[in-house]
Amino acid sequence: MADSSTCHHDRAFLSCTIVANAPIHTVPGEGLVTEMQVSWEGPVPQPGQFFMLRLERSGVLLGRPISVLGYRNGLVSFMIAERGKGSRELVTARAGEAIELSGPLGNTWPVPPLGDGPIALVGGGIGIAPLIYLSERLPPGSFHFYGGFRSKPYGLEGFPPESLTLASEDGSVGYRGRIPDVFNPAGFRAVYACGPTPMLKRIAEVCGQAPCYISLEERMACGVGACLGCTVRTTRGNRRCCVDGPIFPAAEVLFDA
Amino acid sequence: MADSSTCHHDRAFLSCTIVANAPIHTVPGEGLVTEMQVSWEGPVPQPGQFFMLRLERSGVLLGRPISVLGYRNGLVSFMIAERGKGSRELVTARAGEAIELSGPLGNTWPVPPLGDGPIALVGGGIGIAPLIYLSERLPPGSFHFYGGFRSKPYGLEGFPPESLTLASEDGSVGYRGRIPDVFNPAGFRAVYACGPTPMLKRIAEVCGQAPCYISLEERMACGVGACLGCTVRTTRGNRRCCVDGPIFPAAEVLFDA
Amino acid sequence: MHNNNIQPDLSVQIAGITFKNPVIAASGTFGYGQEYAGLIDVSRLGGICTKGLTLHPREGNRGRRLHETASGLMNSIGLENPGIPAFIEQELPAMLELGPRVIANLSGSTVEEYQEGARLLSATGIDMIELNISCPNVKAGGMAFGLCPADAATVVQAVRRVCDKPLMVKLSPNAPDLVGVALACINAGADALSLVNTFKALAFDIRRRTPIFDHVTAGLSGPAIKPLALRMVWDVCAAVQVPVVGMGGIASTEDALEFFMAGATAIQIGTATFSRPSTMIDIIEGLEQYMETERISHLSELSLQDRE
Amino acid sequence: MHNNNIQPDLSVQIAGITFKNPVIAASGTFGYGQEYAGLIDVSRLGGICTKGLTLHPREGNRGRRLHETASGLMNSIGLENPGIPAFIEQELPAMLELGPRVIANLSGSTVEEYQEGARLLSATGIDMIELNISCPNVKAGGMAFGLCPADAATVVQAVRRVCDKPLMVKLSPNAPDLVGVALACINAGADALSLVNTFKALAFDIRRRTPIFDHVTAGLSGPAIKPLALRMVWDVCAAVQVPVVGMGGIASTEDALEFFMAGATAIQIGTATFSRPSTMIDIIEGLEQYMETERISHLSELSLQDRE
Ligand SMILES: Cc1cc2nc3c(=O)[nH]c(=O)nc-3n(C[C@H](O)[C@H](O)[C@H](O)COP(=O)(O)OP(=O)(O)OC[C@H]3O[C@@H](n4cnc5c(N)ncnc54)[C@H](O)[C@@H]3O)c2cc1C
Ligand SMILES: Cc1cc2nc3c(=O)[nH]c(=O)nc-3n(C[C@H](O)[C@H](O)[C@H](O)COP(=O)(O)OP(=O)(O)OC[C@H]3O[C@@H](n4cnc5c(N)ncnc54)[C@H](O)[C@@H]3O)c2cc1C
Ligand SMILES: Cc1cc2nc3c(=O)[nH]c(=O)nc-3n(C[C@H](O)[C@H](O)[C@H](O)COP(=O)(O)O)c2cc1C
Ligand SMILES: Cc1cc2nc3c(=O)[nH]c(=O)nc-3n(C[C@H](O)[C@H](O)[C@H](O)COP(=O)(O)O)c2cc1C
Ligand code: FES
Ligand code: FES
Repeated sequence: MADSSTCHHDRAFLSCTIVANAPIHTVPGEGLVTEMQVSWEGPVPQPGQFFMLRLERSGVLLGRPISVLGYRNGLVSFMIAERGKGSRELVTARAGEAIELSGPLGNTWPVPPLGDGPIALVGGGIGIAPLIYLSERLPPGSFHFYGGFRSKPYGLEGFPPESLTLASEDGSVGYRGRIPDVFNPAGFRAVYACGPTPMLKRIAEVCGQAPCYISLEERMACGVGACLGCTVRTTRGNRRCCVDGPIFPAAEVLFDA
Repeated sequence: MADSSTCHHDRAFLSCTIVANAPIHTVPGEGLVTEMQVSWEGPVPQPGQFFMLRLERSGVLLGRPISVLGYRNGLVSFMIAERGKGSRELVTARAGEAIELSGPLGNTWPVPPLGDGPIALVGGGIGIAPLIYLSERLPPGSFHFYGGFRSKPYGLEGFPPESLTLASEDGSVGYRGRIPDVFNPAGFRAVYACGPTPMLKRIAEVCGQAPCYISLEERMACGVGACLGCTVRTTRGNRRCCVDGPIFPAAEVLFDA
Repeated sequence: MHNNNIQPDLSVQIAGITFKNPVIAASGTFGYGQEYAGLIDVSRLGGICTKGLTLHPREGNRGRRLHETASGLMNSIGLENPGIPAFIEQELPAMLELGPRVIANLSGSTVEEYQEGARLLSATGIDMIELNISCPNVKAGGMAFGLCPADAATVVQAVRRVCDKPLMVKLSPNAPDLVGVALACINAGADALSLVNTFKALAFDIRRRTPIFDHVTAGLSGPAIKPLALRMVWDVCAAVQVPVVGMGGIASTEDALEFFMAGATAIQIGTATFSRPSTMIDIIEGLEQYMETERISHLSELSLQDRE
Repeated sequence: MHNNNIQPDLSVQIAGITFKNPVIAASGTFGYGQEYAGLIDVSRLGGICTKGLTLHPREGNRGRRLHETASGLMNSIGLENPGIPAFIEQELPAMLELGPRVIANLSGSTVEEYQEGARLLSATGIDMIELNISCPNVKAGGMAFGLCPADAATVVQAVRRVCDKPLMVKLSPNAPDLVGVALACINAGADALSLVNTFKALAFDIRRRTPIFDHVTAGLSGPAIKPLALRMVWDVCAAVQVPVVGMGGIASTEDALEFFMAGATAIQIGTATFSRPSTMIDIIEGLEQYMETERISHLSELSLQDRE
């Protein structure tokens, strides 16, 4: 916690307005996925960072951590999947509604190490969001995107097919199965992954000591390192997912601890 | 409570949709007043009755009692004033949102007694709503509407000026002052009143033993007579505002008890 | 694994009485069973507890009686009721026609009053007495008895002597030694326990600068208290062998499942019915569906208590 | 009536220390004071309590640490902290620069550990010690001391002997005899009291069919508990003469006013800061505005307690 005394003036808490919130995916039984745009006059977020989002009229207590999907001209965008009560509120919110944002929070994807070969972006479901924002900063053709979905894919329409490998659990697109079944880190300069913890664990295993960075999800209350609720156990001891992460070197994370 | 065994199959609990919710009054500092239309496939409400309203996504615990403003072809309408958190939620809800309704609840305005003279409808602020619905059932020209407001009036545009007496506390319309200052029951066959309790108390006083019915407001939890939370003290003992009322003969109400 | 073709059996036994399902309307929130007719199909409930009854009629408390808080409801009704004789004559006959088990919630300010009330109720068609030693809203309204094991034992013993009906005792979350009270009640003859009643709470009127309620404190119920109630049900279930009926803030099937995991045999639902009248019906259907999906033949399988 | 041209004075005195306003960040919810920098102007707060400190570093609890309930938050952090020597070296210097009063929240599993921690903290620039005898989340983490008057007295007395700083004792709402503990703490030398810490609560994971938390129970905070906390603050204020710092679910100026009406001298805010980081600033401004509008020259005028 020695770093908790760092100054963080590159962030803000602001009451903002939802500019748009459009469904991009609606598989019955799986819940809604929307892309939300929010006016944001605070500091520019970097790929890998997230915000805490809470509607002004919220029926839940805590903000929800959501990764930045993109940013342009005072508009920050998010890709939000419906899971429980808090995310349901967010996906069903409407343009014009007031929303409170804290952020940008957390660390950023590290600069890729020097070397040969493309970079692998490995996203599971809604985990593609922070990788999409990262991909905008990478030279075209310098990365390959692996996307794993339960059923139909979403959010990856903008990528040229030759840079995409898709998998789906029900076989409705690409490989039938999970991304770790088809992903091989060999030949990649570095691996950047985000998705459900079991997926990240398997990615971390296949990557071994090769450069691999994973963005982890933990329940959060404060999002700023104050509550110690989002602990990640690592080879270097307890780390807070919200400020020491959410991105960690895969080899440092103790998954079963 | 002998009447609690009455069968009430003339009511329902239904999940409905807000069809429209338009501001009709917005004085800064006074809060918003809207007219809300909700699809309603249940029994037809009668003048004086109310519903318990709660948004499906509500951030408050309890439904809020709101009088029926009108009903036509499966659409029930309400006039809602912003006061606290619950009513704020209702006035800011949007068309298309899901809302849960229990009703119609409570008793109705009694049929006017036989006799001469017009009927007086006396409404204070949002209290005009159940009187507007009542007026639809009265022959044109058979009533005079007294409307008291804090400032600018609202909701009474449809009434011919000769049938209206307005008062406002700030003098912005009609008499400067409160309705009980200008209202005289003499010459009226009966008086029907709804509004803030202090106003009703004064109306009840000036009416004495003349036929006067008042619609009372009490905090409610169940709205159906089950919780005994909405007690009104009357000359006939405790009555439940939600099922024994909300309309009571003015002479029976013990205001200071 | 259980046979997945069997229709889930939601019935539960409490003190020899079979409830067709474990969902019971909580005392004071469901009148005498008729009030919600038309809004929901009352006949589908497992049971209904009456509003708290006392031997003599009571007017209840003056002043404000309800106050909403964050996910909670404070009430200070003060046991308004027509008295047991009037209840038996005017309310009970129709209540017995409804179908659900009828549980009479009994209060009193003296041991004798409890005893006399129990005697009268015993001679009727009710299925069970729920002895309320936990109402926080009247000066001498029972909670005093529920706060210490010895007092609880006294009133339970006295009632047990004159009561042929199954006897469930409703515990107060305000008792400093809840498990002690629970054990004392069982030793004194309780067949079952129910908990929790409301928590002693306070609210002020900012404008008038007075307490909201004439009696200053009032009882808190609703979703806000669920994590506290669940902990207490867990503690009591761990200590006793009799059936425990759990309640406090239950508003969804998920909430209900948590109480069964804590070891409850059945549940009661109060405040959530106010929020959404269909809550109990939704939970009955939700439990049925959960049992089918998870292939559970009886809800008692969910208990995480190590009970023989 | 008071002079309405005077700028409202929000300052309060606790044990000889002047706080520029009565709004204090609650322990465990505001780190060591730096974490919210950038989101709010931390320098405007009246005071900041550190995360619970122990003599030796602690890793905290395993497994899930947070769970949201209806208007409530359950936590099982388990007093993760770098230990008092590391705190003094690495965190305190910057914290003392911030402006708000610095209150060190002190925990321990033995009287000796408390004592040694207090000794070290006494030699620093902190303004006050808040003795945490009420953490429900670690086996030997203080709550045991806070549950009974005699144990509370023992640890307060021991700390008092070695502590030159003003000593505030933080009480547990889980104490069966809260007022008894409060009085025992004062007799043992406490200069002030703060309450409440979190309520012992339980939640289950429906999917995995296990308790959510490794330690089964966890501490409940947030708006859900406000009516309960307020009642306890009222009870304690009625019984003691020392300043009482009230907390538990405060999320708005209206909530804050209720605690001043209950007799609190100052307030702490925890969970609400998570919901809306500006809560404490909004309340400082809201109180100021309220005092102006209502022409109140000091918040103590709001107290409804009959205190000399
Ligand atoms: C750094 C970070 C970035 C993130 N980025 C994104 C993003 O870009 N987009 C996005 O959509 N999400 C993102 N998430 C995840 C998102 O924050 C969560 O989905 C959200 O907080 C869930 O909140 P909820 O209220 O909807 O669900 P919750 O109610 O918290 O429930 C979450 C899941 O747990 C289950 N659950 C809840 N209670 C129980 C119980 N008692 N027992 C068993 N199961 C239970 C729910 O059913 C649901 O499946 C991110 C998370 C982190 C930490
Ligand atoms: C039969 C009936 C019919 C009704 N019909 C209508 C209708 O047609 N239209 C309509 O708009 N309304 C109607 N009402 C009134 C409506 O139900 C209330 O305005 C509404 O329930 C208020 O809820 P709320 O959550 O907005 O306000 P609340 O939060 O309940 O507050 C109401 C008022 O009390 C104040 N308050 C809240 N808490 C405190 C406190 N601790 N101390 C001091 N003051 C406090 C608030 O600031 C506010 O001014 C009716 C009521 C009844 C009983
Ligand atoms: C308005 C109201 C009245 C109540 N009256 C009684 C009563 O008469 N007797 C009793 O034993 N409990 C009474 N209770 C307590 C409930 O039966 C129940 O124990 C408590 O509300 C907790 O459950 P809940 O959170 O589901 O409401 C009352 C509760 C409320 C809200
Ligand atoms: C995540 C979290 C951690 C906490 N850690 C501590 C602690 O270390 N020491 C302590 O005395 N109280 C601790 N508390 C209790 C708070 O200081 C406060 O007493 C309690 O949360 C009630 O206030 P609130 O409802 O405003 O949050 C913690 C609370 C939370 C939510
Ligand atoms: S969420 Fe509070 S420390 Fe990370
Ligand atoms: S609101 Fe429950 S009895 Fe009237």
